[in-house]
Amino acid sequence: MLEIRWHGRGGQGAVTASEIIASASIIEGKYALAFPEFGAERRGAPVRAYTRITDSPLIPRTPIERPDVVVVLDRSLLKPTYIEGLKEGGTLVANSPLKPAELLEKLGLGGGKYRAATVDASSIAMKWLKANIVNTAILGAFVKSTELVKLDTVLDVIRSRFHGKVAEANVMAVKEAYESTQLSWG
Amino acid sequence: MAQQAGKSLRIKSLFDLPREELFISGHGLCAGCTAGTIMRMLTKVAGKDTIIVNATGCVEVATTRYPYSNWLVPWFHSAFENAGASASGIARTIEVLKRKGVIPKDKQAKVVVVAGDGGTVDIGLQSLSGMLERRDPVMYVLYDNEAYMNTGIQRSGATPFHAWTTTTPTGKVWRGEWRTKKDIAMIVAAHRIPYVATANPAYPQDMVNKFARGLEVLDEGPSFIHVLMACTTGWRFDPALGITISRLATETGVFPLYEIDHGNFRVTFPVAKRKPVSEYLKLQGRFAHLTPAEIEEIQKLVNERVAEINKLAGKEVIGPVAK
Amino acid sequence: MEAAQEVKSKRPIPLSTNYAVAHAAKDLDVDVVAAYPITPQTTVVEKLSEFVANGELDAEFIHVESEHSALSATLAASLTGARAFTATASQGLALMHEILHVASGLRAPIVMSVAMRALSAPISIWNDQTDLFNARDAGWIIYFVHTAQEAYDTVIQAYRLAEDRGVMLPVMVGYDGYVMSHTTEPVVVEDRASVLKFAPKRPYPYRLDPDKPVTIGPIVPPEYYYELKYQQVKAMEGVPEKAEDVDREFQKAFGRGYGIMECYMCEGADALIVANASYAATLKSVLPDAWREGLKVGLLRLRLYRPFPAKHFVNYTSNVKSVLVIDRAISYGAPYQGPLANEIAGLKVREDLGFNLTSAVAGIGQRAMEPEDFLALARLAWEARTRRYPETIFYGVRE
Amino acid sequence: MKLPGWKEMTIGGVITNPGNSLEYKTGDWKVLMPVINQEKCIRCRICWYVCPDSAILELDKPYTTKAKRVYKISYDVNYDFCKGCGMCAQECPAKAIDMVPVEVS
Repeated sequence: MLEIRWHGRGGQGAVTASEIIASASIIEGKYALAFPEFGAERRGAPVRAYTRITDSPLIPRTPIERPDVVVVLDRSLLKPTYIEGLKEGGTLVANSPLKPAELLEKLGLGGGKYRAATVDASSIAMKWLKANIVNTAILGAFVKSTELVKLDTVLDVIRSRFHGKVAEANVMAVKEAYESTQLSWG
Repeated sequence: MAQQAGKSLRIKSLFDLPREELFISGHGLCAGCTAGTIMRMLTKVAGKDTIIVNATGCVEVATTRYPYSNWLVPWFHSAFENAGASASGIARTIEVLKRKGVIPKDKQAKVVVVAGDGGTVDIGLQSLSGMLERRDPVMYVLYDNEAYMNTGIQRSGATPFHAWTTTTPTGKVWRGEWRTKKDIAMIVAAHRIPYVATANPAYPQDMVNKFARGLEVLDEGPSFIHVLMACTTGWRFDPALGITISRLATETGVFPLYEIDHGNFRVTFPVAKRKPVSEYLKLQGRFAHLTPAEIEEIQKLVNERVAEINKLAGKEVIGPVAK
Repeated sequence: MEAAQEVKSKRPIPLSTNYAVAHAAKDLDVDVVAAYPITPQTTVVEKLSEFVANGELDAEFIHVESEHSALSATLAASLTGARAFTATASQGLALMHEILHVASGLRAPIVMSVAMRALSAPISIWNDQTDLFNARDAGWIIYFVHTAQEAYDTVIQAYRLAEDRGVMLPVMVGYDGYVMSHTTEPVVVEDRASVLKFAPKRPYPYRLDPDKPVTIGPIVPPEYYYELKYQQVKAMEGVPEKAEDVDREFQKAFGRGYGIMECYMCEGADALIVANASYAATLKSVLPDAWREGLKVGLLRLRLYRPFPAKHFVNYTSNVKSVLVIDRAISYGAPYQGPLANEIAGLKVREDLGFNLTSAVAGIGQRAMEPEDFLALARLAWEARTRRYPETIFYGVRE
Repeated sequence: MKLPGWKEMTIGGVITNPGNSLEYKTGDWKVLMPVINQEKCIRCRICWYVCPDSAILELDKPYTTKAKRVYKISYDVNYDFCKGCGMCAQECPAKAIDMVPVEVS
């Protein structure tokens, strides 16, 4: 069972991102659950969401304390408290201009125990969506680093969730993020 | 009604406001939520001898996340639709406990309701009407963000014509909300209470003085202040624009500022040259879907409303749309 | 037992249970009454209005526009330091249901009388106990009373209990609509001074007061909510003992006491009927005929219902062979379709009690019950010593 | 932080020490932060008025501008609570407040 924890701010689409990955997994024949951390999400306030991907329909519906993957959509949340519990050998996917190793070092997660995938999702989002909404761009880095779902499936899900010009812009953002994601051990 | 409201604060400039905060930092309202501004001013005007009755809603859940509370005055929340009845229970208790000598006769304890549009124009209307009809000494402050924002922007009876909400979305069949906004201030005024007013945080002196006047009449009966509360999350605009958009609501005649003091209607902020409503609409994502024809439809509604207001005022206090 | 306090013998006056409840509220010097009229509770609020109008009671009477607002205003008044009272029935109790939980959750010492009546649909203004049994898990202490006198006494005891710092829970005093609410009978009323001596006002400790600001009714996240609810569990667990103490003190002060569960004609009984309110009163008058027929059937009268006096129930039923429970409400599709029987079945299993349990539903929508019907139920209880009736018996319904 | 047991909590969830919200810092919500230019600021109190979070502090701190204008008070930002909404900068008549990116430490 793969456990992913998403961190963002109210209004940035962390919950949507967690759902897109769950949808993609389900389309690819796996079982998956996506759920937000329930509470009064307020625009700007830190929020978290969870995705579990498994081969069995029996999936616990509990918060994820020891994730395999932590995804951080907002740079200001790149702090140890938000990455707490990441399993050794796990992957940090981050919206950050830094190199993966450099980011891990800054977060005190160096020493080769963790992997990181970084991409400047904010700039990509501004370029394609004219807004700092990074929840689709970051998926490019997620797919590239975890290979848990195929890129095309994610793109199909995005095309079904958004429509017309908005869908295409998001697709382009994901593709560019996929290409420019940097990946390495700490 | 033995309760004595006393002369409350009147301000000519912002500097007449006390510096002391009774609604303090550390709440969970969205970044750029104008309700924060409104609550700060309300508590400054009402002062420490005030009991707040807060209906369920954004302000309530964001400011009292156990174990934390932002309110330095006594604060009470019971449910969503009973702020009016709760306030009556409190106000009338203060009267009987004074009469029975349990609390000093001259003790100041003004009862002020704070509720959102859903809690006031929809689910709480019956309880509000009861309180007004009973003449209980309570000032009811409605912060109107024009939808159920606390639960995620579902439409309410206060949602304006053509506005997008999550339950009046735009699609092939629906073009956002298809009914016009419920005129709650006039419904309240029909209860013939001593003071009703509309207020806008973009006009501090006007808003603060209306809070003050609303408190002054409490020894004659209830008062009602309808405050427009521009909502960054629900109206889909940049958090920095809360006050600017609020100002445009009055400059375009969408939200005229008036008061009805013992039956006398008066526009408190005349607008000689009205801005076209498009100035107000274009900054808000909830109106992004509008076609020029739909904007014209809204302009027509605003013009009709302005005509009504001018008729009540007896003269043209809100002018035509400046070309 | 030190010498009982000299008890002034009082001449009883004729009062309906509704009026008795109103008198109790007056003699308790309640500060606020917020109530909405509903049959069959109406004469409670009418009488209270008269008291206030004549200056016999100095209280704020809040003419609310609904029962939802009635309890809301009463609750807010209580949290502002008032001794607050309200009364309702049937649809009104259902309409205010949301606020029942707010009142117990905020630990407000409110007392409310309930003239029990059937619930719509179809609408029925007549008596049964469907309304109250649909409010039994709202965290309120619940009493059933079977005479106007007991109603008067219990409202007084209720404030003493509710305002006890170790309790701080709202109390409902339930009695049968019409059959009791509008039935005149002799009632001894006490003078205000002695009532207030017995139940002095102990206002809500965190009352809304600008001199001591508090925040009441915050939103409570998952990390804290459970403990606050558990506080209610613990407070309720302490109630049976405290309720008995209050009743004992009431007996000393006024010469009348009821205990929290009464076993009537239980000496040598081999079967018991569990009943409350007016049915218990009628059974007291009918059981001697049963004994004359050789049916040694006793009455187990339920007075304190929430919390359920388990210890007493076990003592009274451990050596009888049959217990027949009369329910005046229906739990559609439940294991036993009488809600009270359902609860007692749980206790029977928990305590390994050996009697045969029989569930009988009767008097739904005030379907007439003659003395012969009560005798029939006594026969049924007697028969059930050696014969099991697994399914609830809907007594008196036409096929 | 150790969470209280049921015996330690006030009944009904009453908060008996309101104003303790100062422990609930909202400063980390901001992505942009306001910086007040003391030279340009005309001490008009509008930023202090509009801030929903009381995060603009009005201090009895005198300030003399280069042009020798003497002010008895100064405005400063309480970054522990500022959420970076930008209303102060938007409404400032003297354009004395700049919203700058919060550098991620």
